[in-house]
Amino acid sequence: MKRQIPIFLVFVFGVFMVFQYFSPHEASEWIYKFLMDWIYIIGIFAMALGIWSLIHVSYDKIKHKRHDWGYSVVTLAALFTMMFFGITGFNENGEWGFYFMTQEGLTNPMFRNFFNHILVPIETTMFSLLAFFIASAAYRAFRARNVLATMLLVSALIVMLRFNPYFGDTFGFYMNKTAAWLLNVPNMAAKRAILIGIGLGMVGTALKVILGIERGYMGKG
Amino acid sequence: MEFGTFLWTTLGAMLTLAIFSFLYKDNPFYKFAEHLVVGVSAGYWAVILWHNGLVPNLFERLQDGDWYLLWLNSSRPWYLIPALLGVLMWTRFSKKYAWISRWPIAMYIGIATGVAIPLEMANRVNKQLYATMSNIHWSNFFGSGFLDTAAGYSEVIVFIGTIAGLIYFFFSKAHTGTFGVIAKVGIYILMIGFGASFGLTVMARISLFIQRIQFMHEDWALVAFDKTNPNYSGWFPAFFWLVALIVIGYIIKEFIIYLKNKDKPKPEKA
Amino acid sequence: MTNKQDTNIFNRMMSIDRRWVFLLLIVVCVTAYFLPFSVPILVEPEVAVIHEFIDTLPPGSIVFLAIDYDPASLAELHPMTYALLEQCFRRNLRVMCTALHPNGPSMAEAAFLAVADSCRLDKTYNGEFFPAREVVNGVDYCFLGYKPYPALVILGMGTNFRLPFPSDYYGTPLDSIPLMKGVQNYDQTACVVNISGTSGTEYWISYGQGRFNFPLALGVTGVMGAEYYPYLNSGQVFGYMAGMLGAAQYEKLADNPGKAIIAMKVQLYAHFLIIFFIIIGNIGFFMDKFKKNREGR
Amino acid sequence: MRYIFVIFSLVFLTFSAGLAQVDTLGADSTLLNIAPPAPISNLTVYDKANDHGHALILEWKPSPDDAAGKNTVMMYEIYRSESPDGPFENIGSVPSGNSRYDNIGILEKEARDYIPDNTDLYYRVDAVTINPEIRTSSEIFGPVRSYSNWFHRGRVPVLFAVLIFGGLMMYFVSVARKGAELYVRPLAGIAAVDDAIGRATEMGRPILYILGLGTADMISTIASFTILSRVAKQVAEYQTQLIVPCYDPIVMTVAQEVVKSSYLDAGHPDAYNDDMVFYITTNQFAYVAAVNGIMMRELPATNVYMGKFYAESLILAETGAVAGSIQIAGTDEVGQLPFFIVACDYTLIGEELYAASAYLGREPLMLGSLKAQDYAKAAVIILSILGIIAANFGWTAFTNIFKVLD
Repeated sequence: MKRQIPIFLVFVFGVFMVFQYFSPHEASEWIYKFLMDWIYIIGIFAMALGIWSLIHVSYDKIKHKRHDWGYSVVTLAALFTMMFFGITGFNENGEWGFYFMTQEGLTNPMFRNFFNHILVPIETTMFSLLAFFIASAAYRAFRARNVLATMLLVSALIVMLRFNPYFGDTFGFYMNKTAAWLLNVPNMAAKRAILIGIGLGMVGTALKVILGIERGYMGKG
Repeated sequence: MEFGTFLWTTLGAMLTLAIFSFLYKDNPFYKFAEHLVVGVSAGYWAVILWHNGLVPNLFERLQDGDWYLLWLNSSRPWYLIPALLGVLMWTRFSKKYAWISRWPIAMYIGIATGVAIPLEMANRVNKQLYATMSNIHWSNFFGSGFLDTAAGYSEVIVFIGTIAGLIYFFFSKAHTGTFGVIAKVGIYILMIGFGASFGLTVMARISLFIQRIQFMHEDWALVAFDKTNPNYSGWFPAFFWLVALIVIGYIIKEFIIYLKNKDKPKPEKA
Repeated sequence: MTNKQDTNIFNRMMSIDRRWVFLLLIVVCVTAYFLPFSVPILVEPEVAVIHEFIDTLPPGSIVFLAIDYDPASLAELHPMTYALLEQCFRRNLRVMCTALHPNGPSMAEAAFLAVADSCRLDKTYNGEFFPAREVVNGVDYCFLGYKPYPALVILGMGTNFRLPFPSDYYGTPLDSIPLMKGVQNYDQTACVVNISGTSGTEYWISYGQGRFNFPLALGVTGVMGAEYYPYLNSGQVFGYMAGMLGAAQYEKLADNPGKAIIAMKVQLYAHFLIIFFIIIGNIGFFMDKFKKNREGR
Repeated sequence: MRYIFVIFSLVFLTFSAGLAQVDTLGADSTLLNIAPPAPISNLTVYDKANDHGHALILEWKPSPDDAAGKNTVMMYEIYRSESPDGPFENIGSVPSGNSRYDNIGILEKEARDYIPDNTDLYYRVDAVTINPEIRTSSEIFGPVRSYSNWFHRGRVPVLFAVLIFGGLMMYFVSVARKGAELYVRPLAGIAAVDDAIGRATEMGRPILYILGLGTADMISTIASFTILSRVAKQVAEYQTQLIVPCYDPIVMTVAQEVVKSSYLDAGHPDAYNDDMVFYITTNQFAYVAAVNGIMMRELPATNVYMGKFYAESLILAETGAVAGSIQIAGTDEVGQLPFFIVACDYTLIGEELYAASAYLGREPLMLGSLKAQDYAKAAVIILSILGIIAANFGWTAFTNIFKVLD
């Protein structure tokens, strides 16, 4: 029972959605939108599980005084502070209070400050680490070990040199042209081949899931 | 700029430096920034999902109902179904009834896979297949100039490359003989394509770092010494130097540790 | 890593600690950002033609500037606007400007203020001396501001600027603005330059250039670069700048180095550094292999 | 692109019509004296095909004064009524130069743009000059009705593709079930997974499994669950430690379930606890910051990245390399493949990710589906060769069979 009902549900909903795609009728679209709302709402309810997991793991660390437990206090404090600011704020009359059903929390100045001066700088800086990692990855991996690695290396080098002004006009022009060609021709072919492959792989996997052949996601390997 | 805003910017600048310090090694500054951002972002996301997700998508749809009738008298009572399924997810908090949470998950996955089958087939297979059936510009076969993207031969190469790439992905046939040769061409094309897109991305990634330099320079360092600022006071540069001191102090500390350990044999990295 | 004490130079070249790569990259980027040296920039003809066109306009001609971007694409597009505006004012051209993107007006205003500031100084561009001058709103430029529904605004301006914009952004009626005297529609402007980070460019091409046949030049973001390039070949657009590269080229042509050239400087040397490391790694790899082969025999 | 833009402008013009007229063109227009333009001709209105109803399409021949003749037409205004005698309501406008208007209604009855289905409707198009008072109306077209369609004809090729592929799949699975030996060529990345788990055991270090940034409704994440179930089973058998930090709460819930039953199947249910699979945060770079920290502190022997990855792919893979882990990646995100290939030891490219679960399980049923995918690829290759020949000989009848309409 515990395993059959879920498999049956996957089958029923899956098959319905497959055929829904081919019917643009108003009724069919209404059901589609309604089911999409289900997914969305289930996802939001699951957020409670996520937050609980975060709290639980951090609390466990603090309770057992595991290595670096002090930082978990930072996480929990930041989490609760952010949630507190998110549901409190000032309404139009400047009155402070808890606002669950209206969006005063989102305009709470502290909520904005945490977002703009903690979340955004860290996010963008994490992102900018890529400048360094792309350099170290290139240094480490772009060795002409074999034909395949050489091709990867040469085509990356050509594209990286495409706007180099020291080559002079003539050579620079050819470099630029070659780079543009590499990006539009072999890159295009590679993408198309991978996309078709992925498409079939996806449909194959999805069909296996719906037909109950593939049950790994339910923990039945 | 007001002093309060400058303090917040200073915090942003410190956190920026803390993240960059990870490039050297894992350290207390990075750990602090990391744990802070995890908490802040999880809290932010929870709040956003509440205000922009649950309230408009569920509560407002049921709000004309009464709680003691379980909202059954609202104008759209069918929205109680997803709410019920969402609550079923919470059976995971109990060990005994955790298995019930498989039902909403099964529906979730059923809907998702069902939507994906025709959609992915259409977008990734049918449309790409139709795109390969294009007219080759025979009149412009040799193109104009050097490596012309619009020339006929480039289109032929795209076509052959696509076929060869697909052949590379065959699972049930060994890559031997003619088949192996074509598959080899396929993987070569893939690698050239990957190399090109790697090379292209470098510029965008360096730009991200330039933007961080700009932030530290224009939005923070320049502001700290901007005497034309009507709110300027000695505290502005003081906070700049405080951060600078922390950075220099950390560098000196690490350097001393480095000098101490220099002569000791390095521990073998496993 | 396999040999404990294998420390010949080639082996070292192959296994430089990545922290040296990081440190050098920081040093190179920060130095290139702050040091005032210049790098050559390859100028493409589609950018040069815009500069050439504006440079050869008789003084007093009107350049119509359409600013359709917001802070998100400011980094790439502001340098274009700045260089172009400065060139126009130094050449004593007049500028009309619209911002058909809701967040455009603040972008346009910032550009006018900054360039007017810069014009108060004596400067030499491309060896030509330009004395300081005061740029006056209403005489040297006219900022019409924002109106919704770009297609209709662009079409309306083809009949008369006064239809969609009875008054300018600051509320002055167009008829009392000196610049607008005798200016009816696109016929009195020399060209339109659309600097855009949105699909608003489509409107300028199909409703503007397509209907009223004025010379149109585009400045777009790097992401949009490939999308609008075909219009250059079809002749609908006479000049084209895309992304930071295009902006740097224009700054180079105008001899007015700004943020785009700084960014390109950083880009160029960062790329060189990465390529340098790749080459070092490969030299190490090949020499090491060569040496091992010899020893093996 | 152009069409998207045209449709876009049409849609927003629909909303704006009444307003735009007053807002943008109201100034001093009474001063303009223009001769009325010639009307449009050949107005036809028909139901939009393959749709949910509540939508009609208007087409007409532009006024002779549109960009030619007197060149006075600024725009066309569209009017609709439920009776030929009116009253006609202005429902939208398009700039001159257009000869088509898609009158797409809103599905809710209360909305202003609601168009009733199965009801007689009448349309009129006005050619309007710069002075909105000077205009010429066309003849009234009608009655016309809008319908909702039960079947989308433009999607027939997709239906066939799905049915044929599904059929192939069923066939090969049943062949496999009967016990036929199916050959699959070895994949380096797959073999590496087994070795990696052994290596982790020897070193006494954990295995880090990253499900990526996908949500549980993405097929790549579902494929990753299956791979996780195989990996977890082996990990449980070897009694190695497993760390699964998650980006999405539902992904976390499913992953917990997957790992738990894998431990059960391996006969070590007691070795499982819920904190092996935990949630971090649903924010790309905050998640990456935390995973980077885990990598540098726990020093996992092996990092497995399977699923959907975006810009963080290289940050994760490079940090993993610093930590000295063996790294195996697989994603269907084409843009990120180069970075995984460069920074990881083994990479499953695109479709190989979906094949991985079949490979790891080595169950005949799963291998059957690989065979079906191969046949489908062969069909795609043959059809595209036939198609390109047909296209170049102008046999559009053949290529049109494969065209999908939205």
